[in-house]
Amino acid sequence: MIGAAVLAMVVVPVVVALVTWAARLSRVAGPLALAASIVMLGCAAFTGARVYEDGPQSAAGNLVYVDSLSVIILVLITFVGVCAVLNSLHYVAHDVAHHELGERDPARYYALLLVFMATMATVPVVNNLGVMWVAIEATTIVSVLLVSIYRTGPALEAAWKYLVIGSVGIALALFGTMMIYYTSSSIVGESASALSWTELQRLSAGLDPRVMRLSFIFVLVGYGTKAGLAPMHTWLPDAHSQAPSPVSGLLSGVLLNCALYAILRFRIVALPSVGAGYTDHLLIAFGLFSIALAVPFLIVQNDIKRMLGYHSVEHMGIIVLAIGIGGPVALYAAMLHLVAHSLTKSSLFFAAGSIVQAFHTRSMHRMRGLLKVMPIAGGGRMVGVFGLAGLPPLAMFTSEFGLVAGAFQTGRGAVAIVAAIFITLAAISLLYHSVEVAYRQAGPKATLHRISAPVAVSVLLPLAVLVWISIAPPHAFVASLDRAVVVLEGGQ
Amino acid sequence: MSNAYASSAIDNLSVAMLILCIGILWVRSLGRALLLFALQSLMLAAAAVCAGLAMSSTPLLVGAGLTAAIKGIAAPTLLWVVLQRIPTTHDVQALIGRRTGIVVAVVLAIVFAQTFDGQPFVTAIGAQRVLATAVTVMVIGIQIMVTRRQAITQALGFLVIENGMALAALTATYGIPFGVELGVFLDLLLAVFVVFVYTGRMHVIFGSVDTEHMRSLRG
Amino acid sequence: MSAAGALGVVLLVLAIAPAFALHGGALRLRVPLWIAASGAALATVIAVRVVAGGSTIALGLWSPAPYADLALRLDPLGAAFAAIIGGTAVFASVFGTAYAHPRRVDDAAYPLFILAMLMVTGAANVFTFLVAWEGMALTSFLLVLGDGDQRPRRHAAVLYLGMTHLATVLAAAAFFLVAHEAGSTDFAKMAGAHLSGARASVVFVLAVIGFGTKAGLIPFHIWLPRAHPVAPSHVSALMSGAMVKTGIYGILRVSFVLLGPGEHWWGIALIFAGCISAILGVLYALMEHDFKRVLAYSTVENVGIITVALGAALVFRSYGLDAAAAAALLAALIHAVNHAAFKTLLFLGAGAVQRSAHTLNIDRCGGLIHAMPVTGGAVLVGSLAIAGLPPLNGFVGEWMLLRSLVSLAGSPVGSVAGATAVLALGGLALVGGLALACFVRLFGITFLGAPRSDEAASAREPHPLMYGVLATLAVICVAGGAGAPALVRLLRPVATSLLSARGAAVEPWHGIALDTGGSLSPAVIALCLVVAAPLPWLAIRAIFGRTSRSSGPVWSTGVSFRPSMQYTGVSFSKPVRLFFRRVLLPERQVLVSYHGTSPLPRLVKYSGRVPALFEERFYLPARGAAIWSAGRIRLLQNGSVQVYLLYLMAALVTLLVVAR
Amino acid sequence: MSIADAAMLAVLQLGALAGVAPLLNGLIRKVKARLQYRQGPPLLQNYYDLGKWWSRSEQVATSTSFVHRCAPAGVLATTLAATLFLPVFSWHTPLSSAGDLFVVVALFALGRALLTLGGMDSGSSFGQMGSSREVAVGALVEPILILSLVTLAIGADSTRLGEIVRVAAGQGGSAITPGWILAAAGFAVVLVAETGRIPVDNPDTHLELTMIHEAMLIEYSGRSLGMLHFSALLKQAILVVLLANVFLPFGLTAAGTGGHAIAAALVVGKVAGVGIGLAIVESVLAKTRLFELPDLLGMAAFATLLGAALVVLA
Repeated sequence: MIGAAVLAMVVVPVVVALVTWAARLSRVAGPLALAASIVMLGCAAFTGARVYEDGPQSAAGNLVYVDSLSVIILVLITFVGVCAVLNSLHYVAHDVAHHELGERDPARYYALLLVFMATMATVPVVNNLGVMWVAIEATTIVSVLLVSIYRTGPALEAAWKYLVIGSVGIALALFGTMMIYYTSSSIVGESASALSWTELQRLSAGLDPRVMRLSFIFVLVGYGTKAGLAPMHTWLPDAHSQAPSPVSGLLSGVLLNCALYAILRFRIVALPSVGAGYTDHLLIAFGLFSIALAVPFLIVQNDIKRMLGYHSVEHMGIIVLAIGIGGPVALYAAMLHLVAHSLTKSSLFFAAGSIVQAFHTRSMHRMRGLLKVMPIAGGGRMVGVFGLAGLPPLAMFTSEFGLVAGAFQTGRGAVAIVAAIFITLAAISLLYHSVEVAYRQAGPKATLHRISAPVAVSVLLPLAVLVWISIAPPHAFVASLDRAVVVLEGGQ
Repeated sequence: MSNAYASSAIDNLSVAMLILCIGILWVRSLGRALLLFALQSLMLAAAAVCAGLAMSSTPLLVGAGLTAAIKGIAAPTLLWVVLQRIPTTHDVQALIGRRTGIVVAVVLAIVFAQTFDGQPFVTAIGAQRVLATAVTVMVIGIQIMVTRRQAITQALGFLVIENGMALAALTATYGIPFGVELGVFLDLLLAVFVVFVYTGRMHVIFGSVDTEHMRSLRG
Repeated sequence: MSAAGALGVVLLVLAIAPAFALHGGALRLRVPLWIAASGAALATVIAVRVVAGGSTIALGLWSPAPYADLALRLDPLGAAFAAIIGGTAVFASVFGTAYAHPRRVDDAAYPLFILAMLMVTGAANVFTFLVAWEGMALTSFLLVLGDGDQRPRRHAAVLYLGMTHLATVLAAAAFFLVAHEAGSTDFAKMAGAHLSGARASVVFVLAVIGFGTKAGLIPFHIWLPRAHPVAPSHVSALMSGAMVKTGIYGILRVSFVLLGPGEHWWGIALIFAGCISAILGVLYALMEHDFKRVLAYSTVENVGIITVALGAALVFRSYGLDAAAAAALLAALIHAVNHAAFKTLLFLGAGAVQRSAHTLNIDRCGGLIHAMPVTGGAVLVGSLAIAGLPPLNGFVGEWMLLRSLVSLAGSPVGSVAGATAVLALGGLALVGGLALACFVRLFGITFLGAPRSDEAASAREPHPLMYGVLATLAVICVAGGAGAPALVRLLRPVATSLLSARGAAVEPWHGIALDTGGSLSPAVIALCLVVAAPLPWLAIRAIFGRTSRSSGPVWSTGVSFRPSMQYTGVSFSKPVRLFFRRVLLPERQVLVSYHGTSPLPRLVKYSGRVPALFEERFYLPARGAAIWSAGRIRLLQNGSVQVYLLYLMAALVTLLVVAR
Repeated sequence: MSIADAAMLAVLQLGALAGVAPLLNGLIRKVKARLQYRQGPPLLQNYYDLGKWWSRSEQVATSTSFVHRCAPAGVLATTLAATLFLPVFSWHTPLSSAGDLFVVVALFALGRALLTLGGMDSGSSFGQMGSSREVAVGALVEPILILSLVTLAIGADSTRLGEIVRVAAGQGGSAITPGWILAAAGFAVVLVAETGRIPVDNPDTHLELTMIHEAMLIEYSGRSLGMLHFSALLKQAILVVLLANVFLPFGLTAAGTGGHAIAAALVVGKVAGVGIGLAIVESVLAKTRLFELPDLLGMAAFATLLGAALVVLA
C-alpha cells in the first residue's frame, strides 16, 4: 500500500505538470496544481498515519523506505507545498496583470512548481543514496528554472549563481556518496542494496573509518551547500530574493530540509564507524559559523526577502548545531526547530510576497504602516516575526531552550551560550526592522490593501499549525518527533 | 584483459587526464581549451573501456560509449557552436596569471594525493592513485571556474568536474549501479543543457557572457 | 477550594481576559481591565495567605515538549513578590479603566502581562521561569509600543525588548549552570546544589547582570528611562512598581536559594552597584523635566537602595550572621513593598496630570493643586513617602537599611566590608537628601506656584475613579508608615524560609526591633507629629487672640507678578547641577545678540543639556561599531560567482586538511 | 523608665528648650554685636519679636494653597517632635525605644521639605530660589550629619542618642579619639549650615540674592512667620544641645539621682559656651559664594567619612 501511495505522490504531480505544460492551460493551471498538491498531501498524510501506527514501512523491493524522520520531512513538504500553490494563485495572476510575466508563463510556472514538489517529495522516501542524490540534483535544476522565471537581469544572475554553486556542491556530495558505495560494495558486493542506507546502517560498523570520515566531509560540504550552511550559503539570499515569493517559501521552508535530511542520513550511516565525536564537532562548527556569519548581514539588511534568506541560514545553523550537540533533548529540539522554522519561514515569505506586491518595492525603508495598510498580512507577519525571534509561547522558544538545556547536559554549555547570544542579536535586528515596517506612520495616501482569501489562508494556515504545535502539541506530533530522535540516534 | 594490465592502464590514463586538465589551465584561447577537454573525455572513455573489459561488466562499456559520444564529441562541439555564435573574445580572460594557476593546481594535486594515499583507496582492480587524481581533476575543474571570468569557461569547468567524478565512479568501484549511473548522467546532462540555455539568455540580457555584469546582487 | 485550585482560577481568569478585548462592546466597557483587576486581587489574597502561613502551593500545568513542562510552585519568597505584583496590578488596572484609551492589542496584552509576572514569581522550574520571563518582556513590549507611530516610542520598545532578550541569555546560563550541577531543572532540586568556588561566582555574576538589566541597575538601566515615559501611565506604574521587582526576585532566588553562603565580595559588589545606581539615579532624576522620566530614574534609585540591602544581607550571610542577614533581607522586602505603593501612586498621578493638563513637561505645568486638590494631595503624600520622610512608609524601609548598615559597620565582618558599610551609609544619606530635593522639585514645580501655561491653567480634576485610586494609595502610604510592624510580621516567614532566622521582632506599642539592634516605632512618631501640629497654633490663639488673614499679590520687587518670573524645573536643579558638575558633566550654551552698538542685549538664548553618559559614552559607540563592522563583513557577499566558489573550495580544503 | 517618668521628662525638656531657644539666639546676637563694637539688641529681643509676630494679622499671596498655610504648623511640629528624642539633662530620652538618631535627622528633613514646599507655593521667585538652594545645601549636609553621629554610634554599638551619650560619658577622657574629633568638626560645620550661619548663609541680612533660609519665609507674615522663626530658633537650640551633650558628654547623670539641678546648670553652661563659639566663628569668617559651598561641605563630608572609617578599622 505504501508503494502505491508514494508512487501516486510522485507521479500525479508530474503527470499534471506535463499536461498543463504541453497543453498551455494557463488559466486553469492554478486550480489543477492545487488539486495535485492536495492529492500529494493526502498521500503523505496516509503514509504518515501508516508509519505512525505500524512503524517504518518499506516497499518496491526496499527502494522506498519511510520512517518517522522521513515522514516529518515529507508531510512538511506537502503541507507547505499546498500553501505555496494557494499563495501562487493570486501572486502569479497579479504578476501577469502587471506584465511581469507573459501570458503563457503561468502554465510553465505551475508545471515547474509541481515537478519541484514531486522531486522534493522523493528525497525523504527513497532508500538508495544514489537515487536520493539524483532527486536532490533534480530539485536544484527545477528550482533554478523557477528562480529565473522572471527573465530579468538579477533573476538570471541569481539563478546562474544558484545553479553553478549548487551543482558544484552536489558534485562533491556525489563523490562522497560514491566513496561510501566503494567501501560498502567491497563487503556487500555490487548490487543496488550496497547504496541503500538501511543496509549501510546495519553494516556501517565494518566500514573503513578513514574513508567514512573523508566521505562525510564531502557530503557535509556538498549537501551543506544545498542546505545553506555558511560559508557555502552565498547563493541562498540571491536565489530567495529573486524567486517568486511562493517559490522562495518552498525553497526556504522545505528544500533546505531535504538537503539537511540527506546530511542526517549520512550522519546516521557514518556514526558507528567514525564515532559520534567526529561528526558532532563538524556539525557544531558549521552550525555556530552559520549563526555567527548571518548576524552582520541581518543588522544592515534592507531587502525584506534577503533578510528572510539570511534568517534561513541562521536557523539551519541552529538545527545543525542542535544535531551536533546531540543527546535526546537537543535532538528533539532540533526536530522541533526544523518543523517550526519551515512553518514560520514559509508563512513569512508568503506574507512578504503580497507585501512586496502591495508596496511595489522590496526595500524595508520604503514600507510604511504595514499593520494599517495590510492588517491580515501585516498581523500574520508580526506573529511570524515573534515566532522567528524565538519568543514564547511559540515553538522556536521551546526548541532554543531545548538546545541550551541539551548542551548543558552534554557538557557543551559554552557553545550554546555563544550561539544564544548570536541568535539574540539576530532576533533584535529582525524585531527592529519588522517593528519599523509594521508601525511606521503610513503615508497620507495609503489605502487599505485587501488581500485575496487564498493568500490569507496561505499566510495564516502555517501560523495556526505553528501555534497549535507550540502551545498544545497533539500526542501524534510529540510521538513522531520522539521516534525521529530515536532514528537520529541510530535506532530503528 | 588481466586486472594488472587494466589497473596500470587506468592509472596512466588518469594521470594523462590530470595533465590535460593542467593544460586547460595553461592554454590561452578557448578553442584550444575545448579541444583539450574533448581529448580528456575520450581518455575517460578509454579508462572506462579498460575497467569494463577487466571486470567484463556490460553497463561499464555502455557508460564508456555514452561518455565518448556525449562528453567527448557532443558537448565540446555544442560549446564551440555557442562560442562562434556569441561575438565574445576567444581570450580566456583569466583572473590570475597562468603560472600562479599552475602552481596552485600542483599544490592541490599534492594535497589530495597525500590525503587519498594509503591502502584503503586502492581500487577494486588494483589501480593505485586513480582516486587521488580523480579528486584533483574535480578540484582543478573548480579552479577553472573560479579563475575565469567568462560564463562559457565556467560551463567548461563544470564539465571537467564531471569528468573527474565519472573517472572516480567508473574506475574506483565496479561502477555504480546502472540505474543510479543513468540518473547521474541524465542530471548532469540537464545541468549542462541549462548552462547552455542561460549562456544564450545572458547574451540577450547583458549583451555579453562576462560574469562581471552579474555582480549586482550584493550584501 | 485548595490554594492551588485558587491559583489555577487566577491563571485561568487572566488567560481568558484577552478574549474579551476582541469584542468591541466589552472593549469599550474596559472589561479586560476589570477582569485583570479582579484576577490580580485574587492573586494578592492567595499570595498574602502563602507568605503569612509560610506554606508552599504547587500546581502542575501541561508540558509543550518532553523536556519542558510548565509547573508553578509558590513559596513564601515568590509569594511576597507575587503579592507586590498583584497589589500594584489591582490599582493600576482600576486606574487604567478610566485612564487608558481602549485599544484592542493593549487590552489583550495587559492581562497577559500581569499573568506573566505572576508566573515568574511562581515558576517551579527553569522552563516555566524563562517562558514567563520572556512572555513578560513580549507583552510589556507590545504595551510600550502601543500604536507605535512615533519613532522614539518604537526605538524605546525595541531597545527594551533587545536588552531584556540579551539579559535573559545570561540569566538562563546561570540557571543551567546550577541545573547541570544539580542534575535537574526543577528549582526545588536545584536548591540543594549549593555550588562553591569559582563556578558559584560565575553563576552569581551572570545572575546579577541578567536580572540587574530587568531591575534597572546602572549601567544596564538605559532602557528604563526611555521605555517608561512612552508607555501609558498605568503600564508604567505596573512596570516600575512590579516588573522591576521581578529582577530583584531573580537575584534573590539565585543568590539566596540556589547558591550557598558564597564569597564575601558578592555582597560588597552588590552594595557598590546599589550605591552607584542610587546616587546616579537620583542625580539624573533631578536633571529631567519630563514627569515620568523623573519617576523612571527614581525607580533606578530605589532599585539601587534595595540592592544595597540585598548586598548587606549577603555580606552578613557570608560571615554566618544569619539573624542580621534576615534583618537586612527584611529591609529589602519592606522597601520593595513600599516602593511599589508610592511609585504606583506617583506614576498614576502622572497619568492624571497628563489627562488633565495634557502635558508631562513640568516646566509647562504649575499651580495644578488649585484645579486638582485631591490628585495634588495624593502626589504630595507620594512625594514625601518616596523621599523617605518619617510618618510615611518610605521611611521605614530606609531606616531598617541604615540601621543594618550601622550594625554591619560595627560587627566583626572584616575591614573591607566595614569600610563599604560606612561608604554605603554616606551614599544613602546623600541619596536621601537628593531624593528630597528631587521630589520637592517635582511636586513644587508641577503643583505649586502659578500655572506657567494655558494648558496648566485650564486643567481640571480627572475622572473620579482616577483620583479615588490615588487617594486610596495615599492612605496606604500613610497606613504603611504607622502600620509597618504589621508588614514586618507578615514578611518575616520569607526570612525564616531563606535564612532560618526571624530578622525582627514586633515590640508591644507597635514598634519594630531589628535583630541587628535598634528599634523604631513609626506609630509613636506619627502620634507625636499629629499632636504637635495643632498644639502651638491653638496655644498662640488662646494667648494672643484671633487674627484675620487677608490676601494680596505676590511680592516681586514692585513689578506686577507674571508666571514666567517663577523658577522652572531646570533652574530649580541648577545648584545641584553645579555641585555635582564633575559627575554630570552638564553642557551649556548662552547666545547673546545685541542691537548694533548698544550694550543692551536684544536677545539671550540659553540652551543646556545633561548628557546621558552611559548611553553616549558606551551604548551608542558600541552600536555604531556593530553597524560599521556589519557593513565591513557584508562585503564578503560581493556578488562574484568566482569568489563564492572560492569560499566553497576553501571550506572543503580546510576540512580535508583539518578533520582528516 | 515608666510612662509617667517619660512624660514628665518630655514636658521638662520641651519647656526648657522652648524657653531657652530665643534666649540662646539673643545671646549669640549680643556677643556678635559686642565683637563688632556695637551695642546690639537686648538679650530678650527675640521674645519681643515673637510676641509681635504672634499678635499680628497675616497677609497671604493669592496663588497659595493649603500647603502654604499648613507648612508653618508642620515645620514647628517636626521640631517639637525632634526634642522628644534627645538626651538633654540625662542620658534618658523620653521616647528612647521609639526612635534614634536617624529619626531626628529624618524629622529635620521633613521640616526642610515642608518649609521648601511652603516657600515654593506662593510662586514668588525668591521663595523658589531659596527653596532650590535650601534643598541643594540640605542634600550635602545630610550625609555629614548622619556620618558624624554614626561614627559615635558605631563606637557605642547603638544608634539611640541616649545610649551614645551614656557610653561616651562612661569612657570619660578616653572618648576623645581621632574619629571623635573629625566627627565633632563635621557636626560643627552641619550646625553652621543648618542654622544658616555666616559661612553658608547670612541670618541677619535681607538681601534677597544672598539669603537661603530667609528667602523661603519672604511670603509669610504675622502668626505664621512667628511660628517659622520660633521653629528655626528651636532647631538651633536642639542642634547646639546635641553638639553639647553628644560630643561633650561629661556632666550628664542618670535621671533620678537628685543631680538634676547640677546637670541642668552644666548643660546651660555648655550650651552658652557653644553659642558664644558660634558667635565668634560668625564674626571671624566671611560668607562663601553659594557655588563654593561644595568644597567646604565636601571637606567636612570627607572628614566625617575618614572618622567613621577610623572607628570601623580600629
